[in-house]
Amino acid sequence: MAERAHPTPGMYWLIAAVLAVITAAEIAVPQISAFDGAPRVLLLIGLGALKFGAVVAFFMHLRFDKPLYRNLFLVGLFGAIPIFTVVLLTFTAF
Amino acid sequence: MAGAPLAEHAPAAGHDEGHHDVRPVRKTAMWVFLGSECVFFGAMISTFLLYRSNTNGGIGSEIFDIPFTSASSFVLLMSSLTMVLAHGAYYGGDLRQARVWLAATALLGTTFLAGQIFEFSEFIHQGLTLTSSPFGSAFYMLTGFHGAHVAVGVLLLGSMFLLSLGGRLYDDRGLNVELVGLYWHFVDIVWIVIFTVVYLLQQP
Amino acid sequence: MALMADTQRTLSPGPRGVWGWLTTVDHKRIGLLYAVTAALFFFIGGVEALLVRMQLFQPNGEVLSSDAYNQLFTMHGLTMVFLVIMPIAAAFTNYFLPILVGARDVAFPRLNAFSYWLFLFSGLLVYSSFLVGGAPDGAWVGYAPLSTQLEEVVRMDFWTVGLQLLGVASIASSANFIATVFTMRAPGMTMLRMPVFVWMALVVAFLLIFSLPAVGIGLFQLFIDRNFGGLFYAAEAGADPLLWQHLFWVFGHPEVYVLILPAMGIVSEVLPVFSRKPLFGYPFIVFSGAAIGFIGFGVWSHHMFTSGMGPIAEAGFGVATMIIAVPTGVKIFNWIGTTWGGRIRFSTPMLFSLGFIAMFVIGGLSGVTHSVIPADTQQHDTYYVVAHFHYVLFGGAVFGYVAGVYYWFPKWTGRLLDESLGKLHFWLALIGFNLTFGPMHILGLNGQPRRTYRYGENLGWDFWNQIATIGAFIILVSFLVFAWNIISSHFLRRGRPAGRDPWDGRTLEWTIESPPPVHNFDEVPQVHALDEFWHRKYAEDDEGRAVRMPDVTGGAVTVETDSGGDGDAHGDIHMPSPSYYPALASAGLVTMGAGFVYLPWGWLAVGVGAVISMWAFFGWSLEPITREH
Amino acid sequence: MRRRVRRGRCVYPACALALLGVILAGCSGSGPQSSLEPAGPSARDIDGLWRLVLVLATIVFVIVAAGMVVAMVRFRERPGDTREPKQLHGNTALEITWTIIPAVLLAIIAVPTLQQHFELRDEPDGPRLDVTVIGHQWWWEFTYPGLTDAEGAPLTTANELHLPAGQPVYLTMTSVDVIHSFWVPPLNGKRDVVPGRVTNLKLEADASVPSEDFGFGPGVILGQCAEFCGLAHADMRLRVFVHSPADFDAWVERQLAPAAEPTGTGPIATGYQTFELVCTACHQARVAGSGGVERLGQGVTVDVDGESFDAALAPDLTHFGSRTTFGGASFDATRDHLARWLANPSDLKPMAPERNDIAAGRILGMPNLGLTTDEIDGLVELLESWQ
Ligand code: HEA
Ligand code: HEA
Ligand code: HEC
Ligand code: CUA
Ligand SMILES: [Cu+2]
Repeated sequence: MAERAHPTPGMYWLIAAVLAVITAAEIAVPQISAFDGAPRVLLLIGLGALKFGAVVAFFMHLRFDKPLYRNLFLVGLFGAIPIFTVVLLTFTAF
Repeated sequence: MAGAPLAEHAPAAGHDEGHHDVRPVRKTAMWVFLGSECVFFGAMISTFLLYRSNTNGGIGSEIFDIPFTSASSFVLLMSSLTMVLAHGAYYGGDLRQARVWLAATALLGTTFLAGQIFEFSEFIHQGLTLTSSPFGSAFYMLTGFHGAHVAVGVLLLGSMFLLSLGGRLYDDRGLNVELVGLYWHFVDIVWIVIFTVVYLLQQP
Repeated sequence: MALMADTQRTLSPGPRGVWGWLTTVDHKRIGLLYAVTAALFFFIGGVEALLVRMQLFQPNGEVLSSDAYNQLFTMHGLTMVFLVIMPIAAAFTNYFLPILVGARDVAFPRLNAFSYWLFLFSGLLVYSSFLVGGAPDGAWVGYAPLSTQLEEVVRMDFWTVGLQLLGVASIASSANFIATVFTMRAPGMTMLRMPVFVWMALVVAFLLIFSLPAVGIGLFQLFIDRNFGGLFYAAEAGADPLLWQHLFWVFGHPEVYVLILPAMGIVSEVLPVFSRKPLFGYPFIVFSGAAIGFIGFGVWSHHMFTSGMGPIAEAGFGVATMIIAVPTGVKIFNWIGTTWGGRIRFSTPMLFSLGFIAMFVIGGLSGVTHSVIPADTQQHDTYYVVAHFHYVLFGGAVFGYVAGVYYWFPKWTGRLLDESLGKLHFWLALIGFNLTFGPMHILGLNGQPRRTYRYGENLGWDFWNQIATIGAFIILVSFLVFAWNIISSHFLRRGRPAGRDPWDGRTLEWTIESPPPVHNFDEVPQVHALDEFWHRKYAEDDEGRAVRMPDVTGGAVTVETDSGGDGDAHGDIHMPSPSYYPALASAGLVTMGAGFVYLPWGWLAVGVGAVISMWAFFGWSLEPITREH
Repeated sequence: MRRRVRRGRCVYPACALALLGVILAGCSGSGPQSSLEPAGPSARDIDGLWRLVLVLATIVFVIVAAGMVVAMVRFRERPGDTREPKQLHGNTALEITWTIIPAVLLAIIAVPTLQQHFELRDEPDGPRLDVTVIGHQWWWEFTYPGLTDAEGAPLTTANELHLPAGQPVYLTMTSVDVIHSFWVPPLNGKRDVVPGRVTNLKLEADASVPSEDFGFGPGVILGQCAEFCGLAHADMRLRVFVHSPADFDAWVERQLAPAAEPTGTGPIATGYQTFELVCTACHQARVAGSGGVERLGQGVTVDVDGESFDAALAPDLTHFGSRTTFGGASFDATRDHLARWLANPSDLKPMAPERNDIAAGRILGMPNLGLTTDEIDGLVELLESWQ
């Protein structure tokens, strides 16, 4: 067998519940004026990243599967993010 | 003899007579493809960010209906759950249950698409089109390409479902379902990003 | 006809006839298809270059109109990059990557066939534009908004659609190669025992996988602007044309390493063989190749030093660009280290490899002068840049691949190429090449801009332009010699039979017959070392000098059980069976592409193509992969 | 065997020759459009930097070449040679050396590069002459916003840029159609002219422009559009005329004066009628007639990044007679050329006027207007008289 044991369906339901809660929080954040400005942006990005990570790690089994897969995916992801950040910065910051 | 250094362990794969375990082979390719898709969507998301306020004097992000989009985002998020349950069922050998979850996933995906079609027609009605501003172009391209990915996923899920009726999916321990699942979850996480970046962050 | 039949037998065993080639999923045959196609396109791209040179032979040339000139140089660049160098690299990778890692085929043989046919059909689609109102004429980089402005004609749609499809083909084959390297290596073939060529092919596959999507999005945007009224590049609506340049060069710069790294891999195979020494600093060469690929993703804006980015961004990209010279230098010095202390045979593959090093260093150094930002504001878009990239692309890449052809031709066909003709080819090419592109440095610094179909008198450019044109024709002659060499060796069967191991090689491909059997290895090799084959042939004495072992094929080598080399002797080996679905699927996709060029009534072709490719993809996924021999 | 060896040795002469070519380029620059013959401080700085880098690059090449030659000569296979080489696999000390030395060399290049770079990109301080440059397919429009006539209209000309020697000039540039690139090699590097963006470039011309006369007249420097912009990209050239400050002032005064409306009859009057009737659809001119100064024709206004630019549709012809060239500075302004131009502009210069849309402000060249020879003669007379 190529990969380690899968999580159980119970685990999947739990993750889904967490995802639902985070989504609710995401919708709530812009309503709370105390978070306006930079905190809101950071919060939303953080919450989104949490959801992203949860789906990738558990639903896509990346936590349990071969490290090769994780590396292939992360190279794409963490390659794309800085490149496009720099692209956008050239239009605005410098 | 110095000329023949021997190290006796082989790399993980590739043992006997060309009968490779297709599992890692195909999953490797799928993950490479998903890595590549990150760049694909990254380019569109950056375009959107660049043009997020380039409304050419017309409609901008104030048009978004956050409650509605939140609902459809939630639908897509939950389809990831049904997808992973389908795969789990296949893996555990419960073909019947797996079929149910597959159908559920396809259904949720279709619901999401329907929501998107509704949203698009609503926006176009209000005057935000592909040709109204760079903002419009970028918005429709990004969400449209995502929608196309969902549509392809629904098509794949439908084929899986039909094949599973003939029991043809079982012998590889649900590898095909797993691969389609990876694709489906990826489409979901892209939407997680889009929902944050395009909808939530653009709120006034 | 007899000649053709013979070709098929000696080039690659398997099903005969056109149908056999059309349905083949054998990585070796697909490799040969890539090679032959690339050679044909090289001829076409070369003729386009010669027409360009004839027009520029003297001031106010009248050989070509401006319109024709723009089409020709655009198609020249596009052809050479996408239809010559990339496919010739794919040819070597397809043919040798599986053999060099001790595999029987690539991970996905049918996907492999699909990539080839998609490449061929897309190339033909782009070229069909010449017959229907003109070829793309917005330069190979297709800067917006010029490329979106040319809206009345479909020319640039051929370009957007063609590049898009070629990109799909490259992504598919890259995923294939990556999966092959990571999952199909023979037992004992650890990553650091892989030949450098395999390493470079792996790096290239990653570069393509992660860079093509960026330009893919850019191309979609251009297409939407041109056909559906999108505003991605409409400055008057507040859009920014520089976005295209970023999306293009985020792909475009890694792309130039896509073109050169496989050639560097080939050179890294050739130098040790003809120096009778192992590659000097193997891990450093491998690592620097990977480093080049990695850093290559962070320098794209050095093509935009004059475009109006801010000075800080320019400075950052300038410095990043300089850094690439370091890992590249590591390679160069290690190559020299490889020849140092060896016993150097100046056979043709070696000559081209040495030529590669020298010419590439010149091109690389002029690249470094580009990274000096103020200097580049003078050099940019002049013939100085044209000189730079022909030194790295022709003196570099082309020389490298030609070295590969001379080196591996015996494995492909079982016959050697003629050495005297080979040397004639080399010297003519080297001289012609330097005459053509050396003067372009001077022309560029003296102010001649590129992509200009004519220039005035009294600008001091006449003499060097004439030399350049003459040089181009010398290159033509040299490659005619090459073509004749190939024809005479293989087709006229005059070449010396090569046997398994004509060069006293070091790697696994030389352990098997020439040409190899369909299944490559009768028995999957067990690998014990880098340069596995060499270590089976040679031991080392106390001083570290090679000593030939008595039994050449001895030890635990592949057991030579085959007698006739026909598949039936190996009933237990399953090879993927031929399939016409890959060709059909790509035909469907290209039909769709052709439809997109001719919107709105092209929607019909889009529909037809979609149906064809859906049918093919379904047939493909349901068809069993292997059939017993 | 011997012949082989000899051949092996002469890889090098050939390579050295190529290098010689590059070096020759460094010293043998000549021509009115050459970056190697600077006629201003910016270009001179760049040239100095380039020469430094060339020297370093040459040293690197010589080292690499020497290594190769020595290896090839010493270690070539000689007839009857059967020795087996030592199987060296590498040497970490060497690896470190040839990583660090190039890195140091690059650092040596990087420092002056960045210094120069930021200096060249600075705005000039102190008094300067401002010029607005607008790129068109396929000609240049130059406006001097600080030099205005009595009505407050700024000095406008096409393709020929006049500058006072020794004074910093600051260009503010944009394009009305596609990307172009403003380049006058003897004065400075190029800078792209981008629609939807404003770019800048500073120029300063020496008091004495290269003495060599290339047949273009004294004080003349050539430049050209350097970014591929379609059909007539090759013919989108420009000229810079460097004057002494006094001559420059005189030139400005002449240019600010309106052209004279012809009086009486004759070819020139026919020409003027045609001009008013046909040409002003695209061209502009300031003409002094009986009723005072009149502005013929109109342009467009483009907003870029919050700045507003007045652009013409076609070159302003008020002082056409004072220009030495036309059509993107590609054709000498002789009567003969002008007549051919008016008869069929595309005969001289490849353009795409069939795609013009005057109402939308999109012009891709001057169309064949089907003028009669009389009209052409008249127009030639008229334009030549507008000095
Ligand atoms: C095979 C393809 C290839 C390769 C390998 C390279 C390699 C490099 N290129 Fe090139 N380049 C192109 C193909 C390639 N290029 C093409 C096609 C274009 C034009 C595209 C277009 O506009 O159409 C272009 C354009 C181009 C530009 C833009 C020019 C302009 O338009 O203004 C620049 C700018 O920095 C650049 C830089 C470099 C550098 C620094 C390298 C480096 O990788 C070179 C490194 C190598 C060496 C430096 C030599 C060996 C090193 C040593 C011996 C060590 C010691 C050296 C030092 C200390 C300096 N290239
Ligand atoms: C690998 C890439 C490659 C190669 C090999 C070449 C080869 C040549 N190029 Fe290339 N060139 C480019 C890539 C390449 N070019 C690119 C990317 C551009 C930029 C385009 C743009 O601006 O958009 C360009 C632009 C370009 C220009 C600038 C045009 C302009 O800006 O206006 C010029 C001008 O002289 C030129 C000339 C030549 C010449 C004379 C050759 C010669 O070396 C060609 C010689 C070859 C032959 C004559 C063919 C001989 C072949 C046979 C006889 C068949 C052989 C059979 C077998 C192999 C078996 N090229
Ligand atoms: C539809 C628009 C249009 C009309 C009408 C038109 N022109 Fe032009 N003309 C142009 C454009 C555009 C150019 C610039 C072409 C170029 O150099 O690329 C030009 C250039 C010229 C030039 C060269 C100017 C220079 O300095 O380079 C002259 C002279 C000229 N036109 C004269 C005329 C005359 C006389 C008429 C009327 C009989 C006329 N034009 C009518 C569009 C027009
Ligand atoms: Cu304007 Cu080239
Ligand atoms: Cu580059």
